Amino acid sequence: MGFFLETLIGGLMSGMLYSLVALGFVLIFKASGVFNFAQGAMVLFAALAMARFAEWLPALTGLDNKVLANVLAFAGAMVVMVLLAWVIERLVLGKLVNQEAVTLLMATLGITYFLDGFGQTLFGNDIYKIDIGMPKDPMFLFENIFQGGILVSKEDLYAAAIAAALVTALSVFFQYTTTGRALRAVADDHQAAQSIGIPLSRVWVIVWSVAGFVALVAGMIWGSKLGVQFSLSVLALKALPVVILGGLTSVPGAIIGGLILGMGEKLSEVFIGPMVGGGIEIWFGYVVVLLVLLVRPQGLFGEKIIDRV
Amino acid sequence: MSERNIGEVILDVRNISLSFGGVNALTDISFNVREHEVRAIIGPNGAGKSSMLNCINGVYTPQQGSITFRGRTFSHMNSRQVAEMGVARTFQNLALFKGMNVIDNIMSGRNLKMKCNLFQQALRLGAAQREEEAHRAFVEQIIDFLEIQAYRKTPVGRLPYGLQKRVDLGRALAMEPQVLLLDEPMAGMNVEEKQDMCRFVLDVNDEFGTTIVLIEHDMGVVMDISDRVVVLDYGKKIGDGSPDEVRGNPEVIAAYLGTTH
Amino acid sequence: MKVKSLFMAAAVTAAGLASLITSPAAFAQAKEQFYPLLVYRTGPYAPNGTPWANGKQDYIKMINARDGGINGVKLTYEECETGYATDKGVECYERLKGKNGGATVFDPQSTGITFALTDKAPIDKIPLITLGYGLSAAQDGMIFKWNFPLMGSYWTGADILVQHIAKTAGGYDKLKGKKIALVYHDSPFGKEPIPELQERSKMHSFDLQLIPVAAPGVDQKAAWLQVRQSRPDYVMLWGWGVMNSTALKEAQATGYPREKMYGVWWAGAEPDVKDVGMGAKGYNALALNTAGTHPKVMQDILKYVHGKDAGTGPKDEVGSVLYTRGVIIQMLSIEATRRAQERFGKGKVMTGEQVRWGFENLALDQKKLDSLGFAGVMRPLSTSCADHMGSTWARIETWDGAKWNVQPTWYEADEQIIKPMVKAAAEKYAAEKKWTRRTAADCQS
Amino acid sequence: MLYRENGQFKTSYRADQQIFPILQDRIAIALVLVLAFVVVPFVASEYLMRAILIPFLILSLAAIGLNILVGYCGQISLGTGAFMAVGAYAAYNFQVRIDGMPLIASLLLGGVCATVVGVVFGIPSLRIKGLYLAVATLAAQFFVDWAFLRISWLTNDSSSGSVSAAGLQVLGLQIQSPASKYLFCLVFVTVFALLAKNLVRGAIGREWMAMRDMDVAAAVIGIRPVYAKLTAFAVSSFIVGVAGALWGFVHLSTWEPAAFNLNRSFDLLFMVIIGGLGSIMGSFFGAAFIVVLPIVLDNMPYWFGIPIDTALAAHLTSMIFGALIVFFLVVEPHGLARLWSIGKEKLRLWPFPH
Repeated sequence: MGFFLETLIGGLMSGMLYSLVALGFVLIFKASGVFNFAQGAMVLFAALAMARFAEWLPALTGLDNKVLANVLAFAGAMVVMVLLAWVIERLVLGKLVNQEAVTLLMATLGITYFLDGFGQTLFGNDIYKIDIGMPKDPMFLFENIFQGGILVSKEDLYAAAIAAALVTALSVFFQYTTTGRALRAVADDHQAAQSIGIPLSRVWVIVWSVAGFVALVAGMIWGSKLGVQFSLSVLALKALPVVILGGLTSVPGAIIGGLILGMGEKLSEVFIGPMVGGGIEIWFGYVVVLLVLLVRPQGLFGEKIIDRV
Repeated sequence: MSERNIGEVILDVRNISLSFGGVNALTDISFNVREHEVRAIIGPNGAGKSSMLNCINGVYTPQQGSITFRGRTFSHMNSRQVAEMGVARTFQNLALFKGMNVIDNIMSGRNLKMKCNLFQQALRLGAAQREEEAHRAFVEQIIDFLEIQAYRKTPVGRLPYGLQKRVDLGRALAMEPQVLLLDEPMAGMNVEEKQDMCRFVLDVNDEFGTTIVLIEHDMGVVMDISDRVVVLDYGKKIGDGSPDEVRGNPEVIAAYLGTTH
Repeated sequence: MKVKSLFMAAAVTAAGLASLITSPAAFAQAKEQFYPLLVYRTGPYAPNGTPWANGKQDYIKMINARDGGINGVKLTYEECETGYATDKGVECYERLKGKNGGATVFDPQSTGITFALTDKAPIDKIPLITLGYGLSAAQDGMIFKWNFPLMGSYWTGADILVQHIAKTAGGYDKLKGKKIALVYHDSPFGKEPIPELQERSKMHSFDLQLIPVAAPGVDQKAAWLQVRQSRPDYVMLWGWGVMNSTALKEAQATGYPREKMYGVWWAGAEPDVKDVGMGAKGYNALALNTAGTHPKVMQDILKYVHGKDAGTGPKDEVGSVLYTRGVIIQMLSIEATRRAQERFGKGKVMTGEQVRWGFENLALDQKKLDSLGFAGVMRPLSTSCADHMGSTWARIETWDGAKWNVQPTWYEADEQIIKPMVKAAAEKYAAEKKWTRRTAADCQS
Repeated sequence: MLYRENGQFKTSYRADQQIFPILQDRIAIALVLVLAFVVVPFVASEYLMRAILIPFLILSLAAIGLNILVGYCGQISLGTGAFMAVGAYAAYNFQVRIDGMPLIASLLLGGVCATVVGVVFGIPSLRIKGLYLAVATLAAQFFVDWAFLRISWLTNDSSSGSVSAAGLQVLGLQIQSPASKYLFCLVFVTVFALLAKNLVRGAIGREWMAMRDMDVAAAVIGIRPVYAKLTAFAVSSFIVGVAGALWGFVHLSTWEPAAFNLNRSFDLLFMVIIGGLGSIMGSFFGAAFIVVLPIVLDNMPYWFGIPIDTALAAHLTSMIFGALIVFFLVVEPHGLARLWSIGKEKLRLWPFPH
């Protein structure tokens, strides 16, 4: 029982991070109808930027305040991501307006290749550190109730907390700010949005910047946990089933989907895995999604599609 | 208009009700269609005309009611079955296969009649080749009939609206239907185009004796070419009868003049 | 615009093809021995692949600078980036094998690529050297004429780990009922040791728990939850690249004692522990070679290569574990060439076939190693027609939070266990491939 | 003036229905075939054949398969690698488990197994559409990868999970030399390309395209979605499976599941998009682009004698590659095939502008 809870909590915490990345997908999809495969590459790119800035700044300016260095590095990385968003809008999206979804998907795959190469050319391809002082050692809860207690990784706990905070912040931003409303308007109907004078291109830049921000935070968290290196981009694949499960267009969907899958993954791996030789979490999420879609083709929270003729 | 021998009831719609999540598109609609006649369904936008056809085609499944076709009664139709029984259809907002050229679009209407299996088609020897040619020949007749010879190989996407409507009709005709459902075949056409289209519809009706169910906004056209008219409004039937009867029906006039009920 | 870009594309492609037809024309340069270098400096395994690649290259540069090549034969090289991908590796192999008078030897740096090249090598008559990786069965030189898994395979490695664990536990009888978990990279590389460990677990009746980690191994939470659940007495770590550091971090996060973790020699380098730091204190791994810049060979590299700032990588990387391994691999290739020259003519350019003989007749005793400047870096080895491994010795190293400390005791893999396994596996492979055993006569060739 | 069809009057529908109605095209294709079958095997360097032509041919085949599914039937799939893997491993099992199994037979049977798996994973397409389906197909990718790593029976209990194909031969002829391997693949590709072309220009092809363009209308004219979609999945994964078997047997000859990983699937999708959705010819263009481009790019430095750092070269390659993909999508979302036909149009009018 204690162990079950432990797994459950562990799952929920990694699920929170999936939600974070998934949110990036959803934001972009809602606002520009693009299924952004480059999200993973953006995570890596942002993390690399931050890690390197955190190294370079003290080296160049000789400031030795770690916190400050990190903050500046974060800011710097954010600037980079905004620039990136702007470039992408200028050179790619702006030129591919109202193409089929699959063409846009391909374009983002192209962006992925580009970013992988570009990021490593700029920032190098070794393992780099992001040290934001995350605690590395575990803590134990309820030791009096369960023998051995429930192990909770402090690091994951903090990470989950940050992610949760960010997710809430973004939801609020979407609900209550003018920009947020503008974004939602665009999401619902591009033409209409334009006709009431919302500049599409600016909205897109904003959305991609927000996605960039999300990527940066995810990159920072994962980076400090795993070290910043190429494989970070792979983690974003974990967020794909989340997006689809929640429904491409649904922010709450992304969050709940993330939690469900994070949980399901770990539980399945730990409790079912050993029976079939293990390593099943890699596909478990996708199969679950497949089954869910058979019942609800638009995902748990996506809008229903009705054919009209 | 030449005197045609209007026959038995071929299609009988009984008490059809259809709703999407609470919104009633059709409420308790009943009407019938006789062989060889031209039957019009009219009504303001959102009256549920297209939904009615979609029920007959098995695109939508009505919650209540039945549809009887040539003596066989169905609570809901299966598109494939309907097609096999000889019901063809054109669409209000052009549902052509944009990626294909005119010939292929019309050829696709022949698919039901093509019998070669996958492997024969892959090898495309003997039977398969002959089949393709035979049906191509038939399609060419339709192309001549609709006077679109010049556009054979053009991707339909590039054709002007009026011609696309013809191709749509052509695809339906390729099925050699007994009943032809036309969803606003003249919508958005100029006078000449409308006249052409009217001619085609009537020719089809005369030459092949095809029964025609027609949705149309243009009252003039409807009154000219149809034998009987059903009037729908807000998913309810408010009138049924000969053009003249319908023309006199106060409810219909109200509906069209848009007075509130 | 569109048409232009079409022609542009056509032009690029055409130009490419044209030059590709002509590029590998094999006109032999005068007196140059060509060493193609398959490397990966990008992708998930770059941090580990890079020092390895640099070691190989620097050693060639050093030999050229110090000795002017092998008996006057200059050494040339060309790198090709495989990104650890099999098909890319095959393309690189095809590209380089014919160049500059023909390839001397290939070191694929990847188990997957090794598998793919194992069939091609005999046809092209180029030896494959897979130091400490590749096909364990390839030790049997009577069947694998062209493969040289020098200094150890995953089977010998696994065997040595068990021996060491038994020793620390206080004898094989103590292993009875103990639980050993193998956390492995879910790929041929990671699965290779399993049969050997199963063999051992039968012998000493300890139970073996298999915990796969999907490549590249960045998400191991579930794996370590399982470890925490079953609380094994020891954990063997069979990882490569990011998987290792991640594993150590997860171990820390789940509070599994690092002292009880034992890594393969591919999980015992600086990149694996560097950014875990103290978190990995006490973690052990197999050591094929020492690290450090004190050996003469490293001094020479610093002097002749970095001294003339011709170094391939950063200076402080010289002497790191994987760098050293790269140097060793290159040294063995060059010594094999030298050996071949002794038979087929000093100062001549050797063909791959001749160098193969050299590999098969390596005799590097301690004296020789010392003279080469490898004193204390590695164990002497001598290969033969039947044994393409030359040495199955290894030591254990331990991370003290700042550097690797190699423990003094050498272990040798137990022939009684390995030999029959190798034989069986080699036979099976030969049967599938319809290969035949080499004859004694063939050994003379 | 060369490219003119004036005076070429079709006197029968058969003449009008042939694959290349225009004389010049027929001549051109004939020349290409002669070149491919007769000239190339003699002139091409071993490297060109082993490292470029053979992969190009096999991947073209796979791309044709995928194009039938994505380009003609409009069902996006990201799981192509999985179906290649099924083809390869199935063929391998037929080869090792049944004595004297002829090579071609096991390759085709590999395709058949891929068909079965393809249909199974195709069933969701009856309910799931577009991107949702695309991601759902990833389930196939990851599950199959896992299965071949985990279920040792499938790999004939090889301890490492990697398998290898024995010395290939067809009717006593050794398929060992680059030339013979190249020709072997070429024959497969030519035959399958022809069969595929016949399908897509026949009744079933029209059903697929109908489903792609307007599924409701298709249903109304009596096309059964189930049949159309599942046949597309079946045919597609059969071809892809055979391609996978060739990739394993002929190109790699020893392989592990990683040889058919997600990147393979993406590359194939690139090929059909860049090449042109709904175009058999485009599949070849796409394959050429994706196979040759990276090689050309990372050879560049050596041709121009500027030896740049390997890592940098690799990064630049992936940057340029990515950039070009975007560039092509921007210039011509309908792919190289469309550019090709536009080029031909221009050529027809040349030298007179329209």
